[in-house]
Amino acid sequence: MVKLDDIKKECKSILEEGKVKYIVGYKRNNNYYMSIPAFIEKIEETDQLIWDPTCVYNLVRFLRDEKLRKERQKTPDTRPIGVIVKGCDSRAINVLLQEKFIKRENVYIIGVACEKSGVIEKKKLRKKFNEKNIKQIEFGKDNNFIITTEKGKTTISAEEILAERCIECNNNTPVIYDVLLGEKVERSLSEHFRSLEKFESISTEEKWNFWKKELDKCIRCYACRSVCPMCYCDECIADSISLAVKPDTTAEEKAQKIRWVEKSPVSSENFSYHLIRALHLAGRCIDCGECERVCPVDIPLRYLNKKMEKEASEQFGYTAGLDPEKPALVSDFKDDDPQDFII
Amino acid sequence: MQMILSKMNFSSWLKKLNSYRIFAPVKSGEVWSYELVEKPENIILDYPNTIIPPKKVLFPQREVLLEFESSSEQEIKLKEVIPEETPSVIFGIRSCDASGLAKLEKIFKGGFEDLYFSKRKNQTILVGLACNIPPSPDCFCTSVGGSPYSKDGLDILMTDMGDEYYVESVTEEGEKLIESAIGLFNDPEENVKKELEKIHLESEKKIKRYIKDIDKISSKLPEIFETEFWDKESLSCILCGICTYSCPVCHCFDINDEVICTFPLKGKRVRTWDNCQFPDFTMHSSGHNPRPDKASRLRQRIMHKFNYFNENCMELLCTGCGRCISKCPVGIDIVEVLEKVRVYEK
Amino acid sequence: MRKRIGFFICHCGINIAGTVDVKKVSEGLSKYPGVVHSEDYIYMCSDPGQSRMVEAIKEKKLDKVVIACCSPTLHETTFRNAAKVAGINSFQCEIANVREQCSWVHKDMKKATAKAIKISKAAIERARLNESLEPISVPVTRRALVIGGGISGIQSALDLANSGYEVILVERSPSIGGHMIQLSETFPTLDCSQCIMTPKMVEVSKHPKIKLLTYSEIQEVAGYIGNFKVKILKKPTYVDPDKCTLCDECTKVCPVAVPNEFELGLTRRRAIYIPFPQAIPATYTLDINNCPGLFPIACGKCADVCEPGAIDFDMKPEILEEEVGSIIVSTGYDLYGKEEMAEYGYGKYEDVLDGLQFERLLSASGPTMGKILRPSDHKEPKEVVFIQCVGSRDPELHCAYCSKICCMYTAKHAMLYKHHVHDGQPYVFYIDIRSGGKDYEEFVQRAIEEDGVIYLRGKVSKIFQEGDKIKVWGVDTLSGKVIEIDADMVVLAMAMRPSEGASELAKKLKIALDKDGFLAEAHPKLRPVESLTSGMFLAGAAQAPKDIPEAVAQASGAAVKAVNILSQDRLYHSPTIATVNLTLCTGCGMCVDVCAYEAIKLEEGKAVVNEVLCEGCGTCSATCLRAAIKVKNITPLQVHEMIKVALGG
Amino acid sequence: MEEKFEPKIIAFLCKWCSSAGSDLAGVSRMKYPPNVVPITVMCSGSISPNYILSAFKDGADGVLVSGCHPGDCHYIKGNYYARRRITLVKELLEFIGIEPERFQMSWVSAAEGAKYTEIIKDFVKELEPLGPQNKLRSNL
Repeated sequence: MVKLDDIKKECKSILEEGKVKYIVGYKRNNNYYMSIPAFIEKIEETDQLIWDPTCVYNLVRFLRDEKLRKERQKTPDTRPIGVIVKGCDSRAINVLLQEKFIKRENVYIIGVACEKSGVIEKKKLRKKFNEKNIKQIEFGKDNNFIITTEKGKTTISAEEILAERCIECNNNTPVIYDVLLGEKVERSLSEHFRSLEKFESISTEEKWNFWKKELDKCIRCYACRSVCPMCYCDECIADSISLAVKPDTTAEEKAQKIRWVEKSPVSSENFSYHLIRALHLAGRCIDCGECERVCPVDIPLRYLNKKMEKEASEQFGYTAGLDPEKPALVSDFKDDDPQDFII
Repeated sequence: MQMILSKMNFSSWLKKLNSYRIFAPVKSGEVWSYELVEKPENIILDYPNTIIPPKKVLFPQREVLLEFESSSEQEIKLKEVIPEETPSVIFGIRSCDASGLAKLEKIFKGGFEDLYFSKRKNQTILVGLACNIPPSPDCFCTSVGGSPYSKDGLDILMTDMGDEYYVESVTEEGEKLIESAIGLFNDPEENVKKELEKIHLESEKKIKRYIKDIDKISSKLPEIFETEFWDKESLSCILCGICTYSCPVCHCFDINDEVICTFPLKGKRVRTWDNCQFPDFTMHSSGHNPRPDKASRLRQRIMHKFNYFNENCMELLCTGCGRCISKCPVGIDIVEVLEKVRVYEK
Repeated sequence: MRKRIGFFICHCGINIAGTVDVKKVSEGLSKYPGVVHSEDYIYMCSDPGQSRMVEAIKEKKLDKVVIACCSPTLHETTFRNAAKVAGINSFQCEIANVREQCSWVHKDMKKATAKAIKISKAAIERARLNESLEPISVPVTRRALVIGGGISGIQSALDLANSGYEVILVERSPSIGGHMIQLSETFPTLDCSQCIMTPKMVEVSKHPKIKLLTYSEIQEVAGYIGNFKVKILKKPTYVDPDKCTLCDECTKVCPVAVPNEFELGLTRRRAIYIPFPQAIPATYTLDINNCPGLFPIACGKCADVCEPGAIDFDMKPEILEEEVGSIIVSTGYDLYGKEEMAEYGYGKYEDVLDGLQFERLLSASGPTMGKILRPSDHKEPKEVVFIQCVGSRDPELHCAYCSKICCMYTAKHAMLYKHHVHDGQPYVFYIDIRSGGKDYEEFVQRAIEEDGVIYLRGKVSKIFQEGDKIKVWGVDTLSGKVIEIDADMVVLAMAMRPSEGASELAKKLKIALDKDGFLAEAHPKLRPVESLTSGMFLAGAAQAPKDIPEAVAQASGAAVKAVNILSQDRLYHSPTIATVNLTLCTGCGMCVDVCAYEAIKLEEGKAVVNEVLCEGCGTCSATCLRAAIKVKNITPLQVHEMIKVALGG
Repeated sequence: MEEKFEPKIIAFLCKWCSSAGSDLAGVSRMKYPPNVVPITVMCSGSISPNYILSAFKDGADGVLVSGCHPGDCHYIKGNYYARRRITLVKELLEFIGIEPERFQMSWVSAAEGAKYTEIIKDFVKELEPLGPQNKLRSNL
């Protein structure tokens, strides 16, 4: 099991050596059992760091902010930033490297192996506990979680409240890192795409009714794309106005922005937005589950991306974020890619 | 008018209101939201709070302002679209959200009257439900001039008394609504009134979150405008729209022409919610963005709520509903941010 | 500014008007926004039709025209030229295909008319957003590079040089000549191969327009049609050809003996050697891989005996940078090797030879001075078995293709053997005889009828040595008899395959390979000498197995294709190419990966399109997640608008 | 009398093979229903998923994407990229409950006028019983 002290020790030492500008990690939310992202600049702040099953965030998202910040600064501090990553998160770094969005030297990767565990899913937790009473959730021994409430400590099998993506995960160890904490543990709690079965086995109309109901809820707060480490475009093609304008952009160019998706949260636009997003994440989504977690209206967004991940894997033998040197899913092909559906 | 309504009679009251469109919290999955209710007897008022406040009924996320069509290049036909005239009742509004609607009324009806908002507002009766237990651990209405049983903005306030509701009319419209089914109501006895007071007082005590010295904070905000305070506080912000879309008083909007067909031109001018956290919100046509980063956007949200609006309207643009705290994907806590403002030293 | 669009619909006699109500279409579109002129005419492509269009453009000051007519493959150029005459940019003319894709395939006039209107509107929407463009022009470097100095390369080089263009001929071995110079006599005329080849080689060496670089290899190729930049590695020969007098003293003192490549291992050569007496350039080469050592000098005897002091151990590899406008690739072939053909005892039994080795035995300048003698005991073989299709036409184990020339050279071998050994008996095992070609069939018949070659239809099942005989077991499938021959020698007609290193070279040149590893032509019928990369052409057996006349013909063809380019002052390229919106581009490089023409590069984190290399296919634009790259005049916005009108109404 | 449902189809055809094949159908005077409006693009590789979604949004009842057979792409390999991209779009559309019949892809060479004709005939036949496509149609 990864020891919090090891994480703190590593963070202290790289801050001491001045190797990194700051470290993005996890700390406790003062009023809540959940963690929140922590931006650690000073050595003494490392004591705030935590590592527990509430460390759901994919902190790779914040590399984009750092890049933007650096672009705005006249004489930026070019040292890398440290980031604590789980297995899934580390693959996001690989995708960003593959797409040349970041350079390897821009980031110091502190890999933390999930080993036999993972992070919680609040929805599952709520079914078992009154959230208000929870004080703390910790990793226990033997793949258990220890939950502290007002009444004391309860041990619960991790699988009961583990996020579905963690149950289906087969990349529980970071694939890219400067330092790896914890051990590489092979584990398989479930088949990788098992949760999709319930969506694939139903009839076309049932599928439609399900997704229509879900996507009609969307309020287009764009939390899904805002939290996504892959959604780093300055201007999303779902935006109805052109963001990437410069003083010399002509009116004609601005007018040529295509409105693939209107801002109105109506069914057709919601579908357009989410379908385009799923297609844009095909071969890039690393299933960190953040989009689904942050959705305020509980749209099961992860399944759209998971479906693309499945087809990439089963039809094209491609898994996102394993090798930054290889071409992306859609910028590559094999002569014998399946084509049964083509007339 | 103060009356007692047995819970058994609640649905009968609603049935009597068949000339109104009725909106009430509806649960879908784990998410509650205000929806048009077809069968009023299905309404359950025992709910925490909705994700999206009832502002969406009066100020819908999408509003068609006008339709345009052009069959030739010389001529463009415009058709104004005005909200329908259908009286509505919104049931189960929490006091915080009701005071939010009152604030929105100041914005949309004070000075310049927004026809779309006011048309809807004028024909909508707001029936509130006092919070005996705070719907969220993040509630802080008492810190921003509200209370769990505030009547501000309401036409009627209901309080859950166990087997019955204590129903108080606040306005004439509210009174009429009770009178339309007066047979279902009883006069309250004195001990019930005392019981009500007790419930109200206790509910106030159950609110855990508190902002100290809110007035000082409000006036301190301009002093720290140009500090790195905002950089630090906004580090984890991802610039989504949850905090503002779920806010009962955030009211910024965007106007777009939704073109259905370019040639011949046909489309609608549409108003949709917009959001000061989105990068395109303040984007100028030149490419210049006066709020270029997260820090300036978080600052704007706080400044607008706790300083600008206060300066202009002598009240805060926050009702303490706690939604932005509960729903923030990265745990940004407005109460904590304000506390940090309070203790911040340059 | 508002666009002024003119719309014209052609009746095409009754071809369009028979199914599409052209009046209705033209009337309907006359009210369409932007359309200020709409008319129908019986034959738009006729002279009067074109003049109507030209006049309308001038009179009504049209800035765009759309013609609803036949497929753009037929008259797009016609109308675009007419538009140009009328004074508007040719790209402001769009075609709506209402004949092939509408009137001809439908019967219901009402529906066909409605569809014609949609197609026309879509074309108008496309035209509305078309940019005015001029062809992209680039200067041409008027020199050519020929890679490979066999007969094909020599022919191409001479043709180009004789047309007045400078040529760089690069050959990786120490001498040009290729396989043809190894041959004895050539079918079907039996003229002496060396006699007809040597003059050509000499012509190359003497030609003022040809720069010959032997013992050299292509290192890097950059650029594009008309303007290639090539890096050539010139390996050191350690012998100054100007000083060398060909006295041959050096070979006498060289202590090393290695198999002689030219004689296919039938003899040995020294580490310092001349490949063959007629080699061009006529000079010696010190084979550094087999020399006892130069760094430090381990032996140095050759330099000691070299009176003119031609041997220079300090010679260094040189990298030459050349600019050329066109490239011809003629890298030839190799024979299938011993590793693959162990089943016939090749490489195991000394008297089992391949075709080229047998050529050397037949050659008057060969190791046996033209006598047919067994390598094992130098006796004259009395019974020789020739086996065809060794490795060819064998999709299970070897090559699926036919090597094409083996039927003919086997007949030649058998015939020449008989000429040398009058009492000998040649046998030929064959699958069938392919003798298509001028005088080829007669040649084979002559072998059978006049020279008594015994042709056995069937495959050989086993070859093994017994005493000094090589036993050949097989079946004659015509008679059904089992055949056993006690042969003195066996000659295998080995399959031809692309020469070693051809695939690496193809990669450098960005030329595609076919499934067998030969260089792929642009079109098997209509563009057989062009590669898929513009400006690069193919000649000889590098593209597919072929015989000398075919190789020479293709080489001349390739030379003319190269002249097509070199004779231009400037090259013109379609301007409908990809452009990058630098603000949107994040430099992810996905467009770079998908571009089949390597037309996109990342420069300072942004995609940059080489406008000459780009063919405008648009695969990059569909791949780009940020919509940062699009092809001019078929942009996503245009398609977006076209979709809308194609579905509306 | 109720009017017969006439499905609207958008066919994205590559210029060199499928559009030429469709031309050949015309030259050979083959007949197919007029429900399809062709949009010719340079290469099947240039067909963005946005085009397909856009066509459905604008009311297409069916969308066809057609390119050169594998190995025959005029632009060497554009159709291979198209094949991958379109596979993903197809899988996603089916996953969310769009009838699989509504979105099809074909390889049609310049010589396959007859094949193009058959594809369109079959497509229209398959779409007729499904009725109008309203799922993704714009409801702005």
